[in-house]
Amino acid sequence: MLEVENLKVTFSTRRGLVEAVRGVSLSLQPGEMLGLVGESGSGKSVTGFAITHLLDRAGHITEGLIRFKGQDITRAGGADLRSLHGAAMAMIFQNPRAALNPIRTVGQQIADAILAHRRLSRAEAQAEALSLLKAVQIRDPERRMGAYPHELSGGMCQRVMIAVAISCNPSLLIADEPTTGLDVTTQKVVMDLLARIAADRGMATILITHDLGLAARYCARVVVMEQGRLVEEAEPLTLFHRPQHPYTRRLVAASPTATSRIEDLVPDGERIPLVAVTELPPPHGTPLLLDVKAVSKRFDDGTVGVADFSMTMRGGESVGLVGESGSGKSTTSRMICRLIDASAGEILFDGQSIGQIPARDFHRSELRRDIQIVFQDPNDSLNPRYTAFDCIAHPLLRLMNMRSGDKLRQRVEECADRVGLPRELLSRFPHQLSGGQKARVGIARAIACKPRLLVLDEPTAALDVSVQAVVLQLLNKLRREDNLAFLFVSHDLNVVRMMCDRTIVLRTGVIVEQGESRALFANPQTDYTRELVDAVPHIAPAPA
Amino acid sequence: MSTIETSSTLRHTAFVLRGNPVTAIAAAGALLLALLAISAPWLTPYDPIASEVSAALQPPSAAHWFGTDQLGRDVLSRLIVASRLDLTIAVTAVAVSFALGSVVGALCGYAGGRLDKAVGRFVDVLMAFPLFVLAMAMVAALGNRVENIVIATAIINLPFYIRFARAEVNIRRNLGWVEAARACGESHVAVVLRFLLPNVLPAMAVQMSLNLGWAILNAAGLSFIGLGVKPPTPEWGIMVAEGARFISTGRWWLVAFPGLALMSAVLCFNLLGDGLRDILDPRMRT
Amino acid sequence: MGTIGATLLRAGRRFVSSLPALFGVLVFTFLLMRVLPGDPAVFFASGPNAGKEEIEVIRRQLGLDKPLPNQLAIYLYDVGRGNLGRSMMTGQAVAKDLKERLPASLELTLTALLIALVSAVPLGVLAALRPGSLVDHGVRLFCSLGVCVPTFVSGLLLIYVFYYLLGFAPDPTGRIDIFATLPPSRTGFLIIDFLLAGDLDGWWAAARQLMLPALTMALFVIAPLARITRASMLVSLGSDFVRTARSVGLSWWRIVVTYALRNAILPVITVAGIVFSTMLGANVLVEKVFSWPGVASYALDALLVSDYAPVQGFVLLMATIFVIVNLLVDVLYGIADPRATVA
Amino acid sequence: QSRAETLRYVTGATVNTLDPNIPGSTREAFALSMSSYDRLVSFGRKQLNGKWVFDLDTITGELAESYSVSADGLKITFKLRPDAKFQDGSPVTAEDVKWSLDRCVTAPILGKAQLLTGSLTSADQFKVIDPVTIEVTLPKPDKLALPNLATVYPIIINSKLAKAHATAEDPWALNWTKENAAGSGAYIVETFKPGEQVIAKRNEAWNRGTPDKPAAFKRLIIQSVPEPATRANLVERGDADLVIDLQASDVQSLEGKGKLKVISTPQYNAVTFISMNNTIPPFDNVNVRRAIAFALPYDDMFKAALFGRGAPLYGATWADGKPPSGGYPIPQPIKLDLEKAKAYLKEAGMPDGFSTTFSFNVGQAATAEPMAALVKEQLGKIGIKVDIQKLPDAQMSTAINEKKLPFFIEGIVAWLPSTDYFYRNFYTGKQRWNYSSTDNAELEKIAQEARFEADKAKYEEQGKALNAIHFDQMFQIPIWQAAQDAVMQPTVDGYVYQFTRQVDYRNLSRK
Ligand SMILES: Nc1ncnc2c1ncn2[C@@H]1O[C@H](COP(=O)(O)OP(=O)(O)OP(=O)(O)O)[C@@H](O)[C@H]1O
Ligand SMILES: Nc1ncnc2c1ncn2[C@@H]1O[C@H](COP(=O)(O)OP(=O)(O)OP(=O)(O)O)[C@@H](O)[C@H]1O
Ligand SMILES: [Mg+2]
Ligand SMILES: [Mg+2]
Repeated sequence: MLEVENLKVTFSTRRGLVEAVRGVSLSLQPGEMLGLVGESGSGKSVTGFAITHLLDRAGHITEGLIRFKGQDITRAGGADLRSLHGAAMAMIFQNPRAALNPIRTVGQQIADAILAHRRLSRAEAQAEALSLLKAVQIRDPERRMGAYPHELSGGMCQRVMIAVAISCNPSLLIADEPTTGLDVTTQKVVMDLLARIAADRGMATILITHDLGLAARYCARVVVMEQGRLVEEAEPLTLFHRPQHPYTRRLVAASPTATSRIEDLVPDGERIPLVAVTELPPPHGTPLLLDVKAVSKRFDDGTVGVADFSMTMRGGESVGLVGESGSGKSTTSRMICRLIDASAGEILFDGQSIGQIPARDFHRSELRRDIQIVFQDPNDSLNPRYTAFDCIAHPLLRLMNMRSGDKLRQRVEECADRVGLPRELLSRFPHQLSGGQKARVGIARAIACKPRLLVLDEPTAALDVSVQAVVLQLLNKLRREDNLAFLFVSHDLNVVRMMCDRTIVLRTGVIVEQGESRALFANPQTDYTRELVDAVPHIAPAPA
Repeated sequence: MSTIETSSTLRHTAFVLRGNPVTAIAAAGALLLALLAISAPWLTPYDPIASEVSAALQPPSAAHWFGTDQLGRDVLSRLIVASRLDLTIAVTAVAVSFALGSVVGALCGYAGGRLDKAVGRFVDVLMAFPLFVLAMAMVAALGNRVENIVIATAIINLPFYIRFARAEVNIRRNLGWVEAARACGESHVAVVLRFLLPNVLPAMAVQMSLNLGWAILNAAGLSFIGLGVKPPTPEWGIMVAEGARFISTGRWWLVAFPGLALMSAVLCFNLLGDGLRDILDPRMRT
Repeated sequence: MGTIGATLLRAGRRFVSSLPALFGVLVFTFLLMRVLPGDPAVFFASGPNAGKEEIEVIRRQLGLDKPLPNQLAIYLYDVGRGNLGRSMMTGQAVAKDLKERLPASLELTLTALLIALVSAVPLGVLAALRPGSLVDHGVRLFCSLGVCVPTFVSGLLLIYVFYYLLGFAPDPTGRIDIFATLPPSRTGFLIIDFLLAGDLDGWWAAARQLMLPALTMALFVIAPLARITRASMLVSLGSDFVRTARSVGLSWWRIVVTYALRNAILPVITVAGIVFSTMLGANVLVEKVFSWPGVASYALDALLVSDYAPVQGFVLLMATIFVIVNLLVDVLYGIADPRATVA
Repeated sequence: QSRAETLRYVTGATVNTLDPNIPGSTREAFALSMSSYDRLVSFGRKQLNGKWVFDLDTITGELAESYSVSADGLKITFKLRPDAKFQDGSPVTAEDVKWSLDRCVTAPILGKAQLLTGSLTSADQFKVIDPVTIEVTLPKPDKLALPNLATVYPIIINSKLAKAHATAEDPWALNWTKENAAGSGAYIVETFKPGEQVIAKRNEAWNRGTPDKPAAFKRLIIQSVPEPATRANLVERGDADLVIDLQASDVQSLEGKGKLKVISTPQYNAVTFISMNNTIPPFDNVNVRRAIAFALPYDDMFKAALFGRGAPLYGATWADGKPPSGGYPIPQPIKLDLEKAKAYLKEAGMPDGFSTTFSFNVGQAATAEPMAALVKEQLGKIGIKVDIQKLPDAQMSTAINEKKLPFFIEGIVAWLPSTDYFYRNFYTGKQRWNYSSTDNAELEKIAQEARFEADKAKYEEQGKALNAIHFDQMFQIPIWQAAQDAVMQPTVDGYVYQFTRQVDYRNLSRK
């Protein structure tokens, strides 16, 4: 059905030619679902775009052959291409909301796609569109026909996107990370739907993802890509339990599972030895490090971000905060970090009331250096105009009153060493660093002035699994070495389970459940938590 | 700034210019203009304000390359000297409105709330004014001295900077690195001035370079209706405005040369805009 | 229906919220005019032998003998009743003058805007379709050339070439050939009135008259419009939904126009609104050069002789138009983008 | 009407009222009123240097068929034309004349101050004798009384029509006449758009032209074209028939091309000055004023600003240092002489000069700007630092009125140019027109005496004495009488330079 031979794609960029895909060969049978996994930048999307001829202007297929239903379409163009698109092969994109035209109704967009290939009247196309909406199981399809993408939830948008893609019954569907950006719960629903439709219509599907769990769950065959090359191809079970290629091995190890421990995430060779292991919980009776009493946050526009939130933490303790998107995790962490003021309630840190000091003035407080934060997206957590060195030196200059000079340099380098950041990277600007490196700079900055409480707001959400593994391990080490307390926000339950002693589950700003992490996930008390836990795709346990 | 960085800035600039010939030409033009303005007193073949009525209105010749004007003054010399004043007017006007507008706008965009609303109202009032008329009224009210032309030009540019800075800061104020700066012990004001502002600068550079051209045109317009700088100071706008009235008598050189000077200056600034953003933005660097 | 209702509601709210700005403009202009060092009474009492007495008479006539706060109160009261005062310069009621001249300015500005849009949007799209190419640079250069010539120079040049040298254009003295008979005034827009009257020769005469000044103004604003079209077109061409459209095989035309351009048009509308407002106020020079009987040249003359009422009336008018244009832009926004109604 | 029967006149200014009496009236409004209204009498015309100019000394009847002055000079009796009709067809009666003249001297309008100079101050002076006869009584014989009635203001208005529009606050119907013409003049206003155009058609019933017949052009278009270069283009391309306010450079070039008729007349009743305020130091020092008078680059200014178009008032030689004539203005024996200027400065105790500002009007920029630049340059050579100030028109007049400007360019014009009139109105009193703020008792005395001097020879002597004082004190420096350049199609005939410095459309015809 589809055969790709030794595909090579290069991009001409301002910095010269970039070879993004360097020889990929794969084949696909009708009705089969193929997983294409690999880390960010490994060339998965480009492969997909090359097959469907949707490369940017800058991209060119330099070598190789794409055969579709026995026909060479490598150099297809013009009318051929148009009939190919949609009618023969279709694509589903990563961010469903952005992939739909914001100013056309859902019905029109589906009809547009139908009309592009079939001679129908508008009304017939509309009718057809409606049946497609039904096929993707949108509730109340008649009404949704006239809806605009912004009026739909992310999951619904993705269904519409699927409807658009299948509107002309393509025989090949390429789904490029169809569920990133969706909640775990929605992700499951959408993937199930996609799998079923593909099966019903006998479509061949390529599922591009970086989530091994997802690929394992839905695909019969998985290929792994690294730096533009295919490194391994196998059935999922084989792949995950007996990975051949070192890269695959590392990837598999780094993907957290329901049972994995932090130490397991990184292959032996790269493991960081723990210096002092103080697994013991702090003795009872030590004063609470953090005592949050019934804080709530109501925004100017009336939205209630957090309501009546209470928690306590002891020195060196690690508490996880989970919940779906918009549940108030970030708001809570920013209040505790004294970056925004709570509307009500009290926050005690080390016995002192810090809730009383307005966030505006907190930068002058003695306690500022004791509470630091690491941000979600490493890409926007570093000032684009600061070098890595400047970033790390910043808190030292401001909070430790250090002067520029050798001492500062020494201290910055020390921090960089602790987070495993090569010193030669210190003179680079953020855009010259990789995601993992940026995350390390962010962490180095946060620990530079030796805080006692570190708030981590989804510190690894934007990172690849292997990088995530390294960072998690690093964080864990730092925590133990310095006896840091963590408030760890994440939506990845596996990660929270590994990292945190205790977990708090939030939903629309209210605590739903809390307790010791392992127990909580093993045996969730509320439906909400259970749904969260169930939706996490896992690599099936190894056959005994 | 360390030497590493300066050299990389230079390299980056060279890179941007190579990739974008139009910007390169514009940059060369702007540079030339700046050099001209700086070295004006040493370049003029004649005294730009010394009259020689017996030699009035002569077409271009070997002695007077660009001809002479109504008072027999050398057009070329006047053009060269005028570059100084025009650039000064443009640069100071833009600098003033930029300094004021970006700070106020950034503070508003960051703080939001009542301050933002109040300033927003003020900007609304300014925007609702027919701006050129406002400039005219201000120059008329304050007197047509260079300072006042600068002030008037600056004020009518102000709302754009305020709005722009406000919007740019507003979308950035919740970014991680902004909060990180706060967590590193910076006050709100410091965050705005030392962190946010420098980051919106590249985007504003485009606006600034456009405004430079616009400021020159504005001064020319004021000259045309008689509210320009006072004579006998050479200024392109005045020269063009006066020269334009000689078109019908066939004394084309009086409008053509100052017109070309003015045009090329404005053109340079306009074309420079996009390139400037690329140069200033560290993210475009490799 | 819901969206239209919401749009109107939003427009209404926006209008109400812009009233303070109008009031601010009113007061500010009033004060600004009084700050002008010129005394209109002295200027207008400039007949031979005019002495203190005449000056006093005019001062009383203009109400300038009263203390400033009283003057302001009276002025606000008058404005509230729709009385904008009298122009010393034309001897007419300012409201009447403005009413007569506004259509001229609007006709000119709208035509110019139309010309500018019709040329800028395709140019911008063209440039965006081939960014970095020769076409792109060419468009940029062409647009920038237009914006770097002062309007009074391009105006005078156009007159010199097309009227004086070639004789293609009619004499640049206002809206219509002085020997032509005017159509019955229905809209105040000559080219529309002529059409309504079915007088095609008249229409052609008026259109010819309009051409040069409109072109002069249009040249000046093509650049910002083309620039924004290009920029937002680039964004929308690079966006995911255009890729989606390509992936399902829509035709090129449909992708560029229905998908990319329609999404890119929003910022163009905003900029067009701004351009329109500024043009209306800033076309003083064009109106002067072409003897166009518009409001801006009226205000300029008044300003130079410190004739308060016309300047105040003009500024108020411009501010009102500014507000209305903003409303219009809002409504257009609502129509063009369903998302706008949510915000 | 055909194009040939229409006169299209373009101007940079605008007609702003149909009643010339309204404060703020422009010169163009005056010119129009000459054609839309009649007065009792009008000036004749004479040839001077081959060009037709108005003649102050011949006063002919306009609405008056004839007039007689009593022997004691205290009574002037006017007989109205019996066939004179207003434009609405009603006859012109002595009642109308009385009402119009009463209005002119009582209402708060421009005519009041003007007629004052002819001893016409009160309504009691005008008496209706019978429907076609009106008598004007003067307190003492005044040779300016009759000429005053020929000036712009004392228009004869259709009083019935005007009264119908009078109100309690506005008994003289000023608001109405502003926008409506109710006269008996040669042209009937059809469209009046201030700032744009006035279109008038010929009053066929009017017959007060020189050869007793209606005006020559059937239609009159007065159009405002602010841009002077455009005006030049219009007339050159034949789209306009006549224009009088072109830039000197355009006139020069049009004259050079020889396709058009150019009639240049020095503005005999106007003078351009470089004025100094005699009360503001250092100009209160007569030697400073003299120094300036000898430091100005007259020839250069004349050439650069006016392109040599006009009559210079400098560079004369007065035999034995006495004024050769008692007229005003007469060329002064001043010229650029830096040595002399330096000597005067030294005498004034300021050998190193001083700093001052030099102002002019934005409206005059075309000529004033080059002048100012030259003045600045020249004075710099004797150490006087000049800062040039360019003021919008209203500001300039306000500053002059408040006597705030030390040194500036201004001009004067007199409708009834006689020596005493000039000296009385422009060199005495604390009023705007006394630019130099002159306060010279001797000058004032002689001027007042001269006003009622009937003896021509004596008057001439008084004039000489005044001129001598003026030169000695150098209150301000008369520099020239700029030319009025009327540029017209070769077919246009009959142009006369008028006291209003405007075109009298009734004079014109097409060959
Ligand atoms: N338009 C482009 N111009 C230049 N280089 C590009 C372009 N698009 C992709 N690349 C390069 O091609 C390589 C592969 O990119 P691709 O998008 O296929 O990665 P991916 O595996 O899909 O990663 P992700 O998981 O982040 O989506 C990257 O190194 C990227 O920098
Ligand atoms: N500045 C603000 N103004 C108004 N509402 C806000 C603001 N910040 C957050 N909210 C609202 O508060 C609620 C909680 O937001 P928060 O960012 O804390 O969620 P979150 O759990 O961190 O979500 P995510 O997983 O997407 O990061 C949301 O409904 C959000 O819309
Ligand atoms: Mg991808
Ligand atoms: Mg969050």
